[in-house]
Amino acid sequence: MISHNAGRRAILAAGAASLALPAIGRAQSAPVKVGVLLPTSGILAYSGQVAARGIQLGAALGRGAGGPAIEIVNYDTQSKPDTGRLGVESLVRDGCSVLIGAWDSAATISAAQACEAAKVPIVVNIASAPQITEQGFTQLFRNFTPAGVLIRAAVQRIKEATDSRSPRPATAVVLYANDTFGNAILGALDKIWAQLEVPIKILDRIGYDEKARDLSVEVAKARATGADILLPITRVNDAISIVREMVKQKWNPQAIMSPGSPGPYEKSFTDALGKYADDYMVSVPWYDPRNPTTRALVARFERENPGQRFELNAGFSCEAVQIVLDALIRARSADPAAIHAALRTTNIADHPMYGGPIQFDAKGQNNNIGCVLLQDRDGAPLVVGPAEVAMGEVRYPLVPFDKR
Amino acid sequence: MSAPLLQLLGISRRFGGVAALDGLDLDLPQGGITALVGPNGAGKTTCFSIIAGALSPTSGQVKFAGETITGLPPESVCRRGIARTFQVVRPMRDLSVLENAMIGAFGWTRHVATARLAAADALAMVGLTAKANAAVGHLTLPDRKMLELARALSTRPRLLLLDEVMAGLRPTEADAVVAVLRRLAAGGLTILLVEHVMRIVMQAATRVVVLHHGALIADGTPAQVVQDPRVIESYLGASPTDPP
Amino acid sequence: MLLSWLNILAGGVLIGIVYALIGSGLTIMFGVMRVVNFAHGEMVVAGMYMGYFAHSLLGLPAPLAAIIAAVVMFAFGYLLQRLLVEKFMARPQHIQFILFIGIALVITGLHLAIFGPDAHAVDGPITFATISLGPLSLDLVRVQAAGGAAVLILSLVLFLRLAPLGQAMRAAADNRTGSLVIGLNVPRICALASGIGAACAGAAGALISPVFDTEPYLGLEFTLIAFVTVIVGGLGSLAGALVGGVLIGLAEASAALAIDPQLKTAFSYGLLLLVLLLRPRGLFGADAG
Amino acid sequence: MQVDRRLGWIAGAALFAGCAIAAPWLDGFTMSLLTLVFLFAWFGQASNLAMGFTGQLSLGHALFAGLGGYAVVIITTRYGLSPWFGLLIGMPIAAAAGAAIGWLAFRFGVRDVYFALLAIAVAEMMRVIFSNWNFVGGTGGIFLPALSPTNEPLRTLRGGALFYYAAALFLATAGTALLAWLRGARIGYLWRALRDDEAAARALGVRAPLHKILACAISAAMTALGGALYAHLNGVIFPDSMMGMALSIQIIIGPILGGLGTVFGPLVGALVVVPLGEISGTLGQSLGISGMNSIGYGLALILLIGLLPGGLWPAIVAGVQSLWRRR
Repeated sequence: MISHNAGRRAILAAGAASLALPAIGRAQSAPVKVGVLLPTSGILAYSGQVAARGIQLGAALGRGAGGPAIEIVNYDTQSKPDTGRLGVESLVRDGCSVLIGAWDSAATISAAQACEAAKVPIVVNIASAPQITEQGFTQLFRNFTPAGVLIRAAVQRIKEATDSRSPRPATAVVLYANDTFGNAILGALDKIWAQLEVPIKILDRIGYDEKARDLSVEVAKARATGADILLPITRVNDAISIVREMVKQKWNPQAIMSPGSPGPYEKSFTDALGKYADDYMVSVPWYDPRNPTTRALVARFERENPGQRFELNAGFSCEAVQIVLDALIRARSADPAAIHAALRTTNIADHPMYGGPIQFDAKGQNNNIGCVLLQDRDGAPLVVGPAEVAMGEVRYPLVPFDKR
Repeated sequence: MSAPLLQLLGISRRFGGVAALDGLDLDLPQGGITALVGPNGAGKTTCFSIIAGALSPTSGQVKFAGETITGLPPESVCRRGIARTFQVVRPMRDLSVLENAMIGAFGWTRHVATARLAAADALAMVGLTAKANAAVGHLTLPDRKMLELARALSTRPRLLLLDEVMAGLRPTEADAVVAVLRRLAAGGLTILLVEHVMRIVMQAATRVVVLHHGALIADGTPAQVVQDPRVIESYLGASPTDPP
Repeated sequence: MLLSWLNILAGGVLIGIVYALIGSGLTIMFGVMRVVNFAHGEMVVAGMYMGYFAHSLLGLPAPLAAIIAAVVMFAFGYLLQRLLVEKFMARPQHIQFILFIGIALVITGLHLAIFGPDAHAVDGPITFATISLGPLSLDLVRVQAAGGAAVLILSLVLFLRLAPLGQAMRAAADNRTGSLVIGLNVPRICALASGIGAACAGAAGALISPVFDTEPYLGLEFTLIAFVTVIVGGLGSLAGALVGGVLIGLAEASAALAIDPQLKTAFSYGLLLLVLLLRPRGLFGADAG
Repeated sequence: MQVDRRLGWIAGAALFAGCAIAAPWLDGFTMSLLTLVFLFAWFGQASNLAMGFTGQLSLGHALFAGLGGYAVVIITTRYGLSPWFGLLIGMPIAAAAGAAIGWLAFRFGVRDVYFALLAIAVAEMMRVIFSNWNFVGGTGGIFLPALSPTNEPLRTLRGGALFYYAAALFLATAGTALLAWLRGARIGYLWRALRDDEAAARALGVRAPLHKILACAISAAMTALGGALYAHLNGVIFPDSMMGMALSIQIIIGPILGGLGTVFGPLVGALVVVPLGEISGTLGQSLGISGMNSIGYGLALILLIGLLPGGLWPAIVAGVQSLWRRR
């Protein structure tokens, strides 16, 4: 439950507004169907299911706050690229007037094309390929940072965190997963590193096959560069392998700072690595830990989903539901065109994820998403930057693995 | 008679250390039915496979109509006019009887209709017309043997290599095949056949060539060969006077 | 530099021995049954789950878990053959392919449904421990996995050479119709082979569960690794599987080190291609006359 | 044989004509599903040609789909040229790749399982190479720009759902007709003879290397054409999704289930397999068990091949035949 202190917060505001609008008040008419496309099975099932829990939470919050009545209709993309289009058609046939999805960039593009034809808006909860909002889609709204923007913020965080350190790091090495995501991040990293004039020299960029199960060689190569800090761009499994190899190879750089990639904030990472997970840093979009509404929401999520951590997949999915609810209230109708028009003028100041108000530009991109610096501390991620949301200080340099 | 149609010059073939053929020389003139006989392991099938291009000889040369064909792949050998049948029948199961017989005709025609006519002719020659549209799975063994023959004929060969085409047939059935072969030979086709049953050899062949341990030990008319003491010793056993 | 080379190559050999165990399972099934198990990788993953749970619930080390996994997977493989695969033995290869794709999908689906999509990582000090061997510093979990795999391969070889049942299996592998004639119970021998094949996969899975994290969708990768291993060594040959596994482990490690880590899988496929072309039946395969 | 063909023509003509006429009344979902059905029927016909007609079990067909898809996408997005030109380049490249694999296999006597693995090895190597090749976008893939409002589908080979539906329907019809024609043509006979018994066929003068390589090349070029449409349909191309094992397997399941070597098998197979994937997805979704789709799909595959030895199409033919006789 959300405390009454949060009454001014958007979700409750949404509830109040809905009471004033009998047209879609929940007792008065059939619920609006909201279609959700996520890869809840197949190779991306892990992230897809975390996102699905975020959607459930968002819907539950809306219900609890007396928001407009909605019915969530799920579609499993099975992690296949060609199901995005099929999923949209299926959901539209089932009467959905607005969609949320689709987590991975391939299914999102495929879905966006069908949305374009069906004239049904889609709120992209997660998908980072910059191209998604550059293809000229009119029905697509993305409340997630494209790789370039994410990395600009991430590099900013890294620069802040290393600027006044002693010893001051002079060199870095990149270890990156050579997949769609890793490549997008790496491409942006090089550009922005130069633009922001980070005074740290990147010595080498070592890619590895995304399917590699064994990263000993890669870590040995990275270690051999003698770099002061390691910049890993990973998924969660490879992040775990990298730390294990570092422990075994007794490599203690001054810091491990991941520019905007999954892994270190996930529960399986901290569970698998225990004390060796600590001090690993990552800059990612994250929830605002100083916002009491958000804190209540996080607590509720972790209570309702034992053993799960509220992270950005859940957070942005939850927020996507909030965006849809907000649009439904203002649209006063279940008509996709009206919802589309309402989404265009979205302006939500108070929302769980750190950043400015949620607004979409002409391309459907929200440019106000913030980025924090997380550092694992005692088996959980702690926000250590920027100052306005930090809950603790950066620990630098990292405690050598053999001294833990 | 002019230059021989087929010439084997010093053909040897070794499998590991064993010589299946050891310096075999053989001339086959145009026309007639020649039987290649010999005990098991004498190298008859090896000899066929080398002529047909399925095997390469370790040394020696094969000449056909004056051209060296040693080492050519089987399809090229066939396209030059040598057709063979297999000891174990190998029909194509997915094709009907007529379609099986058409395959050989595609070596010389590109037209399906022409091939169909040629296949029908070949089937008629071996008496399979009635079963042209049957599935090969339903054929009896004699019929399959005839199909094997018809397929070879549809390639329009100048030389036909028949590997035990009458094995497993009853005497009356075998006689019918002999009649077919005689008719073909009379039409100018040269036939070289491997055969075990001496009765058939005597009946069908105009010439008999005897192989033993990969070498030629006798060559002559059937009557001459059965009197040859080396043949009697190595192959026919102790009683040459008995009709086999 | 030389030392790191040595370390990495040694790591390649260690993981190669585990690949060899995975490959042995595939090769035995092919040798006896003439069936290509496209669900082999999924059976490895099943073993990985057993290894993970044996560790996290019972605190068992991987080699003990491997024994449990081998027993369970043996029963699975045996029953699978008797109840299902047996009916497909005489069917064409492409039909058997679909059968095993179906089996693989069911196993993967069960893993996802039961254990969820999360990666299960064995935790605890053992995953960080190394042992020093002269100048080499090797991961304890890898040494343990390779050691376990080597023991299992060796016992398998002894079984096939010495035990009457093993000899019967070899006879059946050499000549199927022949062994029918001399009165061997071929269906039972096939079921045994299937059981042993699955047991090898399961045991290998349990052994590597502390090395690689367990997730439902690893199957296809392991199947491909098993194929590469076995084809390089020669389908149907145990010695071939061993050599193939070690070669692949070495090739991947040295390619990653000397050329580019991202291309290491391309190298093992390159090796496969080379072997296929130069020795189509593999390094140790019987030449098909 | 006769029933097979007559039934096939009637059913095929009715299906294709029906689907063409029904287009304006189809809802978006059915149309999208049928689009995939027809696209995979085309892929299925392509692999049927190599696998069913010539007997070469290829598990690497995604390579050709990828080559076709990449050629068209690169030609249009990088060079701004016509996608038709892309096809003109992509199909011969795929054909050459297919021919090269066929030649290698023939030259070195790689057959059966070994041929399947040769194809996998080449496809996987190319996938890794494409993943690391910046010119083709690496693993980042290539995204297609949104269509302009004045888009002419026949010029850009892209369009709305109806365009893809029509294109896939055209391919499926053309593919089925092509295979029907090839089956009765000289080369079809030669392919089937080679498949049934290569040594016997060669002894009858069938030029095995030429015809096998030709089959690989034609099959590859067909797959490349399908790949181009698939890439356009998805709006994006990645090495993983277009060259991976998953697609290779997906391509060959349909024709095998439908009845390998038959003209209508791949079509029937696609009609069953594609909706089956969708139904099993819905099943998993409605039960709330996320692995259920995979379990359902796998069980259905096992059941279908267990119960119908020759595939769906021969079973349908046999069924109709027995009904016929009973009357």
